[in-house]
Amino acid sequence: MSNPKADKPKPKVAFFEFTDCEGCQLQVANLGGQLLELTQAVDVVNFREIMSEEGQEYDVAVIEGSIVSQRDETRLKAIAAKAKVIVALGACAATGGVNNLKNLQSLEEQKKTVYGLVDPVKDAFATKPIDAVVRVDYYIHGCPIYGPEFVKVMQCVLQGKPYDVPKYPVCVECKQNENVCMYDKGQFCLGPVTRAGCNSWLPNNGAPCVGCRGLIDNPATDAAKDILDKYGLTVQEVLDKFTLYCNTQKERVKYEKEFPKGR
Amino acid sequence: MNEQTYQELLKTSPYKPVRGHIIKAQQVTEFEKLFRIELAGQDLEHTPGQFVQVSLFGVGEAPISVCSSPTEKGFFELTVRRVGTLTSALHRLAAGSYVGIRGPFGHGFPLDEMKGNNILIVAGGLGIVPLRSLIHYILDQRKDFGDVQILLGCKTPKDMLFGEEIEDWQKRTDIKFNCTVDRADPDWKGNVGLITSLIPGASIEPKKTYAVVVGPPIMYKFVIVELLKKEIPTHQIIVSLERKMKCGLGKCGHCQIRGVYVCQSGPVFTFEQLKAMEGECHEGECHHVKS
Amino acid sequence: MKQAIIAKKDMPRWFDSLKKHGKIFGPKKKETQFVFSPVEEFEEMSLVYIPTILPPKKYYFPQKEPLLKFRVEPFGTEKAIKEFDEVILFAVHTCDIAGIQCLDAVFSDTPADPNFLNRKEKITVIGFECMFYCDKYASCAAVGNHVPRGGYDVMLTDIGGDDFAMHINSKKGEDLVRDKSYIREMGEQDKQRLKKAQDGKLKKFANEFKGDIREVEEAFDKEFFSAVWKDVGRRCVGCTNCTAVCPTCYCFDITDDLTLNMNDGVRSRVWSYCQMDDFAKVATGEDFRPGRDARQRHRYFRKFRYPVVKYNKYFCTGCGRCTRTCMAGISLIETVNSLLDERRGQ
Amino acid sequence: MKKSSPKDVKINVHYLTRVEGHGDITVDVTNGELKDCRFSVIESPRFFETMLRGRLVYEAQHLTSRICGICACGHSLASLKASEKAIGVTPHEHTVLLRKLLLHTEQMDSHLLHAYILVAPDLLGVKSIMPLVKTHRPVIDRAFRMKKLSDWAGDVLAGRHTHPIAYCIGGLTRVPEKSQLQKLRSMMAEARADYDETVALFKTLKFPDFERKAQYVALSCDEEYAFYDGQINIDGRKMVDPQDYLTVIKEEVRDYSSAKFVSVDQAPYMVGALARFNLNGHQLGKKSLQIASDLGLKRPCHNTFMNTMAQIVEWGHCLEESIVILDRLLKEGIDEEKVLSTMFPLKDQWPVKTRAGRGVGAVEVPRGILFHDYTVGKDGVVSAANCIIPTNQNINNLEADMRKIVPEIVGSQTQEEMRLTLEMLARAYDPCISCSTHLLDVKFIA
Ligand SMILES: Cc1cc2nc3c(=O)[nH]c(=O)nc-3n(C[C@H](O)[C@H](O)[C@H](O)COP(=O)(O)OP(=O)(O)OC[C@H]3O[C@@H](n4cnc5c(N)ncnc54)[C@H](O)[C@@H]3O)c2cc1C
Ligand code: SF4
Ligand code: SF4
Ligand code: SF4
Repeated sequence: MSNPKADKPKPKVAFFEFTDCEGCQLQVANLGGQLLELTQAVDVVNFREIMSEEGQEYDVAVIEGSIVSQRDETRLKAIAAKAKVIVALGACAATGGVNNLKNLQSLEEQKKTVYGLVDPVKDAFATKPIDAVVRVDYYIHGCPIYGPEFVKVMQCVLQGKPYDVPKYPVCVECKQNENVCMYDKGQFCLGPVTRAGCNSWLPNNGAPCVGCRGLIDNPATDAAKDILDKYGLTVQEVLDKFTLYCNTQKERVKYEKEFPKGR
Repeated sequence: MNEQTYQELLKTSPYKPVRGHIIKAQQVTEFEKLFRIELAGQDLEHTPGQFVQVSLFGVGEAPISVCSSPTEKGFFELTVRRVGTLTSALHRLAAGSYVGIRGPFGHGFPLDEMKGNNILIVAGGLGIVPLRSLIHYILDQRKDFGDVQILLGCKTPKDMLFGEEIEDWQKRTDIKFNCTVDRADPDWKGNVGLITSLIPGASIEPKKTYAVVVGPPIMYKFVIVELLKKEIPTHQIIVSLERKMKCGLGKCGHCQIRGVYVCQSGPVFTFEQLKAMEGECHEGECHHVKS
Repeated sequence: MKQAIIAKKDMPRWFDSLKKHGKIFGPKKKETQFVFSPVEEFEEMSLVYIPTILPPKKYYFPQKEPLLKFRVEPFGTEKAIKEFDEVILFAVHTCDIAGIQCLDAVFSDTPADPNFLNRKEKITVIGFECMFYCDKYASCAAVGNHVPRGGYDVMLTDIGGDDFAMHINSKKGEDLVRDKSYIREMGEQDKQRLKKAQDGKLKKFANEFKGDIREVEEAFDKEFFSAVWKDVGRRCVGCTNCTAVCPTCYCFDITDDLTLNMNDGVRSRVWSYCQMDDFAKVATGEDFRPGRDARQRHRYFRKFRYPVVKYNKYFCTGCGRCTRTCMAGISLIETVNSLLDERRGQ
Repeated sequence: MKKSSPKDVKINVHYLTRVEGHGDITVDVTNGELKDCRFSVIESPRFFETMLRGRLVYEAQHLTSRICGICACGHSLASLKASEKAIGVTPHEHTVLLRKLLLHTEQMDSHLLHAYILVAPDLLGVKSIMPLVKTHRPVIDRAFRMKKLSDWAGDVLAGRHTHPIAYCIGGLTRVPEKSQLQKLRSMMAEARADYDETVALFKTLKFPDFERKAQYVALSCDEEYAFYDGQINIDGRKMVDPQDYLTVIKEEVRDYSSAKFVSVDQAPYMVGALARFNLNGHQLGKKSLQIASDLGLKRPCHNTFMNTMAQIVEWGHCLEESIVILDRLLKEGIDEEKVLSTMFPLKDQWPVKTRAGRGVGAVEVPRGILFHDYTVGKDGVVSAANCIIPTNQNINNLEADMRKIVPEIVGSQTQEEMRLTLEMLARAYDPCISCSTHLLDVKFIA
């Protein structure tokens, strides 16, 4: 197929990872042929998981992982200073992801239980999503990210247009996929309050949504309570699931409004 | 529908835009850009008040009012305010580029009824855009209409669109023109204040006057009160509404107000029609005060 | 042949003979529920089923339908679908057939929608009459959709014993039964059996609402500002499921997908629902239908009021899906009844 | 190029590339004497084990698969085994087969990534696969094709390979469709051709000569070449029940690295494909044994670089084993009733009266033996957790290898060549550093 844009200068894309499992980058590497096609339009100058070349110049920085130490923070700021566009790749970068769970406990105590008297991680601090440190232009939510969404976002980056993270809940995709609702199976699912975009990955596979993409902007306040009653659930049970992912300060405020403790 | 036209219909697509060639692109304010567009060898044949769906492939589509008059042949014009994805992408285009055009859609201003009557035009902010089409039309067919008054309001003098044309209108003797800004700057010599303040002073023959009001939702509430005070009949007060739109074909549902699809039945409505939409109008467009 | 008889044991045989007319889709069990899916063997289907998760609407108006192929540079467009597939829908309930008729009214209305019409041209509907209520959520009798009222090519009715009655309602339907030795014209005795079966069925069905449909219609006309909507809105979580599963919801959004060469792409329409948070929100941030109460009211009015004025049709088919799917337990029958209560209380 | 002085060598590799995670190599040779030689993990810790404390055991699998995106399935399975052992759940044999199948496909996925995308560029003298796209397109296409197979297998079996969805305590949340399994079966059969080509390619590649006898540790069992189940085989010397792993495996913290250093009998040891091959190689099929010898791999092999070759042998073995399992599942038909289970059951849906207990799950993941160790209370809440990750177990051995190889190459290689050799050595272990920082031993004070 002819591509009249082939001769335009290609934007340089660099991947960087902080504290995470690198599963999101693997999702990118797994795009395989699609990734190769994408490299017709962009130059990947830094992707440490699969290449040794290190480009010093880049336009787009794709950042994976949470910020958990001074060292991370300094490095991220340096990266951001060079990049024109910053993409948060995956839950760890976008919201803090499961790394937030550690914020529920005292860091000092955790270090002590883990390393004893030796402290090889002196500059560690509470988990932060990257937008607590630098500006973010594009968010790719999910733990892990959904490959097709990555492609879409990269296309938006190339077009210079914003990417609209779906504002509707996972149920929308779930119903379009004709899944039997988890609630019909007597299970509790966070689909109704979680932002869509993953093609209802978990319910498609028989597991309830755990909210890895974060809460929708405007979750219903009173209604949720009715539902809890209907399924005989306690607020604590719901909170437990929320805290798997929705735990950055930002998200926390939202859900504490929803489910104030001790109600 | 007979069988033959039905078979033809099956082969068409109302979603297929035609190619529009931008022959002029002019930044008119910081946020607004004017485009003059040519369709290959044909006129748009719209009524003032109608809109087109402008699309850029790979970006999307948005409804934009035509701001030139059908009396101007060979091209039509759009004024686009940069607010989101598509409008920003449009702003990056220069003369020579192509856009997709569908339409015109909707009902425009009821020109036939308006002819022979006095016209009061009240424009707030971006509302001047669809009204410019009407104004051009009236000026081109001046003898078909009675007295014509134009009241224009905007936030600051910098936001004023079509400055040169406005100077023209001010100079003309066959129309009355008056404008006001919410906040003046040092060079401003005209009125300062809300547009509603211009209405009480206007001389209006209610039974013979069609008032055409276009502006942000909140403006309707106050302007219409003033017009009602002047005893203009509700079916002679005309407004144009903004709603989210996707298809322009009365199907996609986004623009619906109660049972009415704005893209098909509107965007131009009389205040009388508006009142029937009570409860789903916005910010008192229809004057319903929520009980 | 207008009315015919086929023995139940011959159904698989007939089913196999249909394969040459198109791809067959029918109700199949999925965990605790049912979905319309491709069927290879007659036995895969569950003929007696409660309404499927999504209605057969998805074959007329798919979740994501390509409308247009485009090329950015040089500017170019092309129809996205050149040839639509022949499809046979097997065992469609009368309520869902009514749903298809509602969509037909909308998409045939000027400006007509060629995508819908093209699909309709290629779809053959074999209906299946319910002889008893699916469950307590159905309200088909209130709107008269518990009995066949057209819109199908063939209708199957279980007349007891070993036979199904067939009502052949179109040329397409005739093609399906022509020259089948095992399908015979209905005799007098068979007609008696059919009547008996249908009479027996009618005893089981009754208006599910507190008042008749005219009263419901009037309640909707008058009760736009009713407190019922506040209550429904308070309970709704905004999951959108009620609109997602409804056979007569047809709102959509339009999106562009580019291929990776960033130059070619497809413009498609995707389902969109009035219960979504940004459904009526515009670029400047203005939301023209904020509040779950207004959104729920809008949903109900699009079933019981607006289309009645416009198309003279109820757009609630009584299938009960919205109630079945609502995790907040919002029931259509209860909502309509509360509205009637309000009306009567005045 | 100027040869490096044999007297002074300083190598500092920050952010070792083409490994998953961050590791630094430091070598200091002053006056011909090896002063310092270390491999430090500089990735910030994630404290997974402390995160687990206080959570329901049903969430453990979901959380711990997030330790590592590359061997997420392995973490899931180790976690499930530990959880089930702790609360007393025995999965149905079809569940076990499906788990083995998933584990096999993960070995394939990870080994392939390592061999083709991470190691092959070294051997072909380029920095990454990107240049190979132009020069060796068929190789790259084949790699992607084979990668896609294991990837897709993950989709079919678990919904996805990174952070698998469908595997939970007691079974699966949904059973893979028969037609999908059939398709997988035929794709696997077709993949044999690609595998043969792969073997042919790697046969031509030359690995550095190096010899150091290490202690090898892997799971072993009588029935098969162990991945999912077995006893801990300590270098052929003794067998230890995984539940008692702490009696043989010791951890230590060093202040330059956020990963702990692990030893057996006060000495470093190696885990992973080469260790498995050395200890269990006799249980490989005939074909795999033939391939091993074609690749120049003879038991016991003491050349760490050959780990990649062992991975290639295992790829073929896993492929064949997967086909066997698929055939069985297709023949018997998965017993849905026995296999289906719930991911996050509400309290009244818990499968058995959850008992309190401690369970250790040991699984062979691509990089070696992985331990998850949970203590669960009667309320189903995890009160203590420990995970030992293969890379951690290998770091000690890697340092030992470096101490041996540096003096051997100091005279003959330039500093740049030495740097590359050391990087290659580190990469031979296929180190997964993002995991290794999650190795934490937690004793909770109640
Ligand atoms: C009848 C009518 C006439 C209009 N005339 C003009 C005009 O002459 N000049 C002008 O600048 N603007 C006009 N608008 C507003 C213009 O349509 C929106 O500003 C535009 O759609 C924003 O699109 P976007 O992609 O930049 O924003 P985004 O926020 O990215 O919007 C995404 C999509 O949502 C829909 N949408 C968002 N906002 C609106 C909206 N206000 N109205 C309708 N659809 C919306 C569109 O389909 C749009 O493509 C008119 C709107 C209507 C309804
Ligand atoms: S399973 Fe979850 S995501 Fe799907 S419809 Fe039910 S609540 Fe929504
Ligand atoms: S299904 Fe129920 S909760 Fe969901 S949007 Fe509809 S009414 Fe609201
Ligand atoms: S409103 Fe509910 S009962 Fe009526 S047709 Fe729609 S889904 Fe069925």
